[in-house]
Amino acid sequence: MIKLGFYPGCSLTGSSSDYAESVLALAKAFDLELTEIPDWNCCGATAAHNMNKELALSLSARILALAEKQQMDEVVVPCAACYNRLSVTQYELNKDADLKKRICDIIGMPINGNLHILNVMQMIDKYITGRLEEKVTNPFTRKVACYYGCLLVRPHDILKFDRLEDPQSMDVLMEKVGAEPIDWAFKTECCGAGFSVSHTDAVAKLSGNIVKDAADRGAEAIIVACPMCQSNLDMRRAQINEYLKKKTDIPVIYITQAIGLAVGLSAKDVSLQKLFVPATFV
Amino acid sequence: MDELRKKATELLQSGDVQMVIGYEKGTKGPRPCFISVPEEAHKLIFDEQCTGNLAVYLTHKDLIAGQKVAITASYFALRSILRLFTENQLQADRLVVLTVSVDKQLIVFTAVDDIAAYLQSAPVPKREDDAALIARLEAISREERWAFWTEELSKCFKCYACRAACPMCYCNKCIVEENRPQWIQPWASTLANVEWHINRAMHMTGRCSDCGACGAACPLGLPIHLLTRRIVQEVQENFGIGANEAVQKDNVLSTFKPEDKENFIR
Amino acid sequence: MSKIGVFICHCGENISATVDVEKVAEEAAKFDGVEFATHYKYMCSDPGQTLIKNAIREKGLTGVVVGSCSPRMHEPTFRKACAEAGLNPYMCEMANLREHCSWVHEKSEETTEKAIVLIKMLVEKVKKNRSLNAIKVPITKKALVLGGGIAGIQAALDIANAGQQVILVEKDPSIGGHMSQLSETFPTLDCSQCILTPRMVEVAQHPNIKLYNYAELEKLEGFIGNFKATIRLKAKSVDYSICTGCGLCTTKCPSKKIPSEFNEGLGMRTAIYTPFPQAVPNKPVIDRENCNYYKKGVCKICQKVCPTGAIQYDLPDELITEDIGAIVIATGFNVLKTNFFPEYGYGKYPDVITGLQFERLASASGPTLGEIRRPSDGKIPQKIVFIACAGSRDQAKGIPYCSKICCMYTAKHAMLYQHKVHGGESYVFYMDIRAGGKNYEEFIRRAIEDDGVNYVRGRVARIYEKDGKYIVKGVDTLLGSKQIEIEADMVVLATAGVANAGAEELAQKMHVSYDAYHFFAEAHPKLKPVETNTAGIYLCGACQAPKDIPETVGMASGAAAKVIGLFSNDELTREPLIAVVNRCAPPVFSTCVGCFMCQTACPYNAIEREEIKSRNGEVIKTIAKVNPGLCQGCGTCVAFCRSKAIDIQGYSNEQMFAEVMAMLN
Amino acid sequence: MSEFEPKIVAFVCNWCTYAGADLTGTSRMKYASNVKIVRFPCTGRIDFMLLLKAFAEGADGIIVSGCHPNDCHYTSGNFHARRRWVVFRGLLDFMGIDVKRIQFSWVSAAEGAKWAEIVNSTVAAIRELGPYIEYRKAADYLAQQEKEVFNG
Repeated sequence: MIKLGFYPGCSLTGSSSDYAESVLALAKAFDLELTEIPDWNCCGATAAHNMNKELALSLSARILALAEKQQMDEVVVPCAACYNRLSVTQYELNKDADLKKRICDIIGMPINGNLHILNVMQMIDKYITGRLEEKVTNPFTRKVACYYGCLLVRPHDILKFDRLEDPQSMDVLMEKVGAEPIDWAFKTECCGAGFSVSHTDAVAKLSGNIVKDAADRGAEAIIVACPMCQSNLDMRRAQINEYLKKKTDIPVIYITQAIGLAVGLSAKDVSLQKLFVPATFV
Repeated sequence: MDELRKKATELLQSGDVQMVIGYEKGTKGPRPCFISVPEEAHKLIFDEQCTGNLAVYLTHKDLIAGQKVAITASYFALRSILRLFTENQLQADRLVVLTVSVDKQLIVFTAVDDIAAYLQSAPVPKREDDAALIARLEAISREERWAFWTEELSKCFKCYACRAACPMCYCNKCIVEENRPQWIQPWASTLANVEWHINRAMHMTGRCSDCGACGAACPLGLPIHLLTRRIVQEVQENFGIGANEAVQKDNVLSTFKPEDKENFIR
Repeated sequence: MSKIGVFICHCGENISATVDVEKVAEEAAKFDGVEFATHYKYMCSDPGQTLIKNAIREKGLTGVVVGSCSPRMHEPTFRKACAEAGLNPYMCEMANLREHCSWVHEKSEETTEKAIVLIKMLVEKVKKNRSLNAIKVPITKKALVLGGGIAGIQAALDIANAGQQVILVEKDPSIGGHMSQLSETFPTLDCSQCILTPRMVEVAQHPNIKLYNYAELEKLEGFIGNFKATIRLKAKSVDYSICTGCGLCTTKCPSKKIPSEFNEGLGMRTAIYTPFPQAVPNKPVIDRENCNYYKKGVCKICQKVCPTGAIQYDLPDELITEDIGAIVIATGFNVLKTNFFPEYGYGKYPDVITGLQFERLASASGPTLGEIRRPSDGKIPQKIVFIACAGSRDQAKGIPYCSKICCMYTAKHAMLYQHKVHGGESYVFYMDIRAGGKNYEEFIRRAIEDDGVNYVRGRVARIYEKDGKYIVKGVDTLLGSKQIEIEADMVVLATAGVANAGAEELAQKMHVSYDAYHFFAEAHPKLKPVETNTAGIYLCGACQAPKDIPETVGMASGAAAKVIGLFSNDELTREPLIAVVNRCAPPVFSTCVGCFMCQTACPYNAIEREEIKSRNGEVIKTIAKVNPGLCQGCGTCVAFCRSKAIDIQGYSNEQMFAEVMAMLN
Repeated sequence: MSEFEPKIVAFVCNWCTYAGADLTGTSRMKYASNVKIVRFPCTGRIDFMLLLKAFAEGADGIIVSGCHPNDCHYTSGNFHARRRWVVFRGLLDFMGIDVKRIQFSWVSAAEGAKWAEIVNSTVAAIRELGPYIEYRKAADYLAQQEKEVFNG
C-alpha cells in the first residue's frame, strides 16, 4: 500500500463530490492510500490572488505547511485550481527567502518547500499507468474529447507539466483504457471558470464553443480533470444549449470516472449518477 | 575487517600490488602503515576512527617509487583521490582503491566513476564538531573576527604540517617558496602567516575534500581547517557546486557560468 | 644594473598646466637605477623622439619610461622609437600622466606627487622587464571554407581571386545552399537561381578552388597558419572521374518516392540523384539509405544503364588530410521544421507549411512549376495567411531572438502570392515589421499599398481545421485587441531561423565558441564580427546568426579579406605579450605539476601538453605548454596557477609586484 | 590637523576600465587624486595576492575593475575573475578582513563618468572608514619580529 497525502479542496467536498469519490475509488483499486491533510483550508482559488497576494500565498502556504508537518512527501491535488495555487505558492516561496520568512511568520509554521504536488494525471502516471492496461476489463471504447482547461498546464515555467499549447497527458491515458481521443481545437480554451455564478452568460458562450466543437467532431464524451470545467460544461448545459440554439447531450466525465469504469468499477463506485447530462452509453 | 585483510593479502601475494597503504593500531588511535609483505596484512584495520587522509601519500614519489599500490581510503580520502585523478596525478592502472562502507562491506573500486557514485550514495561522515566555534565566529563582529584570527595565526610558526598533511599540496614549488617575487615573507610573523593561510585556502578552492587533516595536523591546534571549510561553503552557496561534484571535473575557478551571481560588483 | 631614462612630456600645456613637470623629472632622477631624466614640450614629436633616441645611445639606457599620455595612444610610437635607437621595444613603458593625472585633477602639490609616484611605479616595473621578440609563426597559404552556400561561395571566390588556394567542403551533393532553394529575392524580386548559378559554376571552374561535395570536416588539429584538417568524403557510389553527368541513371532509378530535401519534402526524388538541375557538381550520388540495392541487395539498374560504368557500389567513405592556414566557417542555418507549434498544427495539417516550403511552391523550378498550389490537393488557395515570428521572439519557445529575415521574406511571399493568384486574399500576422535595410521599407509598403496584402498586427493563438478550412484565430491589436478568425485555405509560418543540427559538435571539433542557441560566436560583437575566438578561424553568414543575402555576402567578403590579409605574409608576427610556462633544472624541469586546470581556464585552447623525456625516450614529466600561435595574452591562467608556473610576458608577476610595491613605498 | 587622505590602489583591465579612465581624462572630468591605477591585460590576470600586498604596504582601499560581463576582450577573463572574487571575498570576510575596503566594479571604455563616480565614492567611503591601520598592525608586528631577529 502506497501512502500519499490528499488535498481535496472546497469543490471536491461540495459541488464536485463525484470527483472526490472517483479519485478515492480509483486510488483504492490500485492500492493507493490517500490521507487527507488534517485541518486544511481553502487554497484561495482564483479569487484571493487577485485581491491580496500575501493572503493568497498564506492560504496555500498553510496547506503546504500542514502537509509537511504530517511528513507527507507527495500530495495529490485533483482540482486544477488548487493544484495551480499550491504549486505556484511553493515556487514563489522557494524563489524568495524573505517572502518565505514573512509568510511563515503569518501562518506561524515553517515551510521547507520540497513537497511533490501531483495532479490526478501525475498520480495516475506515477502509480497507476504501469498496471493500468492489465487491469482494464471494460475498455472505454468511445470517441472522447480530452479537455484540459486553463489552469492545469499554466504557467508552464512553474508547473512544468505537459505541453503548454497542445497537452497530451489525458489523451495518452485515455488511449490506454481503450478510448479514441479526437483531435480538436479547444483543449486549453477557457470555460468561463470563475464566472460560473456571476456571469453565466459568459460561461454559456465560452463553454458552449467548447461543447460544440467536441460534439461536431464526433466526440461521445468530454473528459476533464478540473471541477470548474466540469461544472461549467455540465451544470450550465441548459444555458449552453440556449446559446447554441441546439440540444447537445454530450456528457462531461472526470478522467478518474472514465478510467474507473474501464478497470471495472461500477457507475455507482465512481458516482456517475451525479452528472447533469447523463452518460447514457454506460 | 577480515575481508579487508584477506583482500590485502591476496593483492600482495598475487603481486598485483607491491604495497598497501592503510591504517594500523597506534598508541592513541589508528596510524598510517605501509605494508609490502602479505604476512603483515593482518595488521590492517579500518573503522570510523580512521579519518586521516591517506591519499596524501599517493603523490609522494619517493614512497611510491613506481610501484602499484593499494590504498584503504576513508570517505574524504576518496574525494581527494578523485581530485588527484582529475588533476592528472594518478594513473588508474597503478592504483587499487579500497574502502569499507558504513555497513562494514569491503568495496574494491574498479573505475574512477564508481568512486564518484559511491561518494554520492554513502553518507558524509561526521568530523570533529567545530559548530560552537563557527557559531561564535559568525556571531561576533568583523573586528573581533580579525582579532581572533590574528591572535590565533600569530602563534603559527610555519612548520607546514598543514601542507604536509594535505593530499592537494603536491606542488613542486609552493607559493611560500617562490621568491621572484617574494609573495610571502618566509619567516613566521602574523602578517606572513595570515597571507600563507589565505593562499593555502584559496588554492584549495574546488579541490578540498573538507577532511580537516590540515587542522588536525597543526601542532598548535589552530583551527585552520575552518578556512578551507569556508571555501567549500562559499563554492556550494554561490555556485551550487558541492564538494563531491567540485573534485570531479575541471576547477571551480577555472570555469564559470555567465549567470553566476554576485551582489558586490558595481 | 639598470640604466633607466625617464622622459616627461608637457603635452603642450595639457600636462604641465597642472603637473610641475620639472619637479617630476627632478624627483625621477633621484630614483634608484634612473640614469637620466628630462622633460620636453612634445615628447611624441620628432625632436621629442630624437631626444629619447639620443639618450638611449649616449647614456646606454637599458630601459625607458615616458611620462605622457595614455599608453593606449602612443605606446607603439615610443616603443618604435626605442627600437630605432637599438633598445628592445619591450624595454619601454609609459606612465599615464595626462588622462589619469593632469586632466582629472586640479593643479596642486598632490597632483604633482601623484605624477611622481606614477613614474616611480613604471620605473620599478621596467626594471623587471625583459627583452622580448615578436613571435613569428609560419603560414600555410591554403584556406578551408566549410559550407557551399552563398556565404561559402563568396568567401571561396574572393580568396581564390586573390590568388590563394581554397578547399571548399560542402556536406550536400551540390553547393548552392538555401539560396538555391529560393524563388525570388527581396527587395528586388530578381530570381535567386539566376544570380546564384553563375557563381556556382565559377567555383567549379576556378583553378584555385578544390571542391569537395558530399564531404564533412572530420577532425581539426593545429593552430593559426598551421592547421591540419581531416575531411571525410562520404561515399557517393559514383566514380566522378568517369561520370559525365548525363543523368540517365536518375531517370531510370525505380525508387522515385523519396521526399526531396531540395524541395523541402514537397516533391520527390530518386535514390541516385542530383538535388536540382543546376547542381554543381552536376553529377549524382546514391542515397544509400533509400537505395534498393543497399536495402535489399538487388536492383543495380543504374549500373546497367550507365554508359561509362561509373557506378561503383562498394566505394567506401574516404578520409583525406589537408594542411590549412586559415578556415572560414560558412555552414549556414536551418529553419524550424518540427511539430514545434502544436497550436498551429504544423506537421498535422498538410497545408500549414514553412516559409522555405513556400519558396519552393513559388519557384519556377519547384514542384508546382511556380504555381501556388496546396500540397494536400493541388488547389489554388483563395485565402492565405502568413504568420511572422513563428517561434522567433518567443521566450516560451526558447527562441527569444529575432530571426531577422522573416519580415522581409513574408512580405515577399505575400507579394508573390498576390502576383500569382489574382483575386486571392492574403493576410500577414506580425508583431512588428522590421525592415531596416536599403529599399526594405519601401518593399513592405509596396506589398501593403500596391499589392493589397492585409497586414494584421497581432498574434495567432491557434489554427484548427474545420470543414476543410483552417480557422486562424488571432487578435488585431490595432483594433482594440479585437479577436478575429480567418478561414484560410493555406497557412505559411515564418518559422524561426535556427542553428544547424550539428553546429555544436562542429564548434567543439574546431574549438570555437558558440552561443546559447548554438550559433557560432564572433570574437567581439562589434569590432571582430568575422573572427572567432580561435585565431585563424573566421566565420560568415547565417551560421553566426540569421541574416539576409546582402549581409551574408558582405560578411563573407569580410572573412575572405581577413584570410587574404593573413596570407599576405609568409610569417605571422604577433606581439610577444603571451603566457609562458617556466622551465628549470632537473629533476624538477618546471614547477608546473601538470594538473592542466589552466587548460580549462584558457579561452583560446592555447595550452597544450608537453612531455619531457629522458635520453632513452621515457616520459619523465608532462607539463603545460603555451602555444604562442594561439595565446592572446589575457593572463587568466597566470592568476589561476597555484605554483606560479605560468607567467605572462609584459605583465609578469615580478613586474606587477614591483609596480604595487613602488606605488605604496 | 589635515583630513585623512586615503591611499587607494586601482587594479584595472586594459581594454575596458583603463580605457574608461582615459575617457574620464579626455572628458576632463575631475576626481580625487588618491587613486593610482595599475594596468593589467584583463581582470582574469589580477592575482588576489596583489590585493593583500597592497593592504600590507599601506593601501587603505582598493578598486578592482574590468569589462562588463559578456564584454571581455578575451571573452571570459572577467567571468573567471568574478568567481575568484566571490570566493576570495567570502574568505576575507570570514577572517575579519574589511571587504568594504575593496570596491569591485565593471566600467566599460565608454563609462568615463562612471569611473569618476566610482573613484570619488570609494574615496569618500574609505575616508569614512579611516586608515586601515588594523591590517597594517599585523605588518607592524612583522617589523618588530624583524627587529628581534636582526637586532637580537
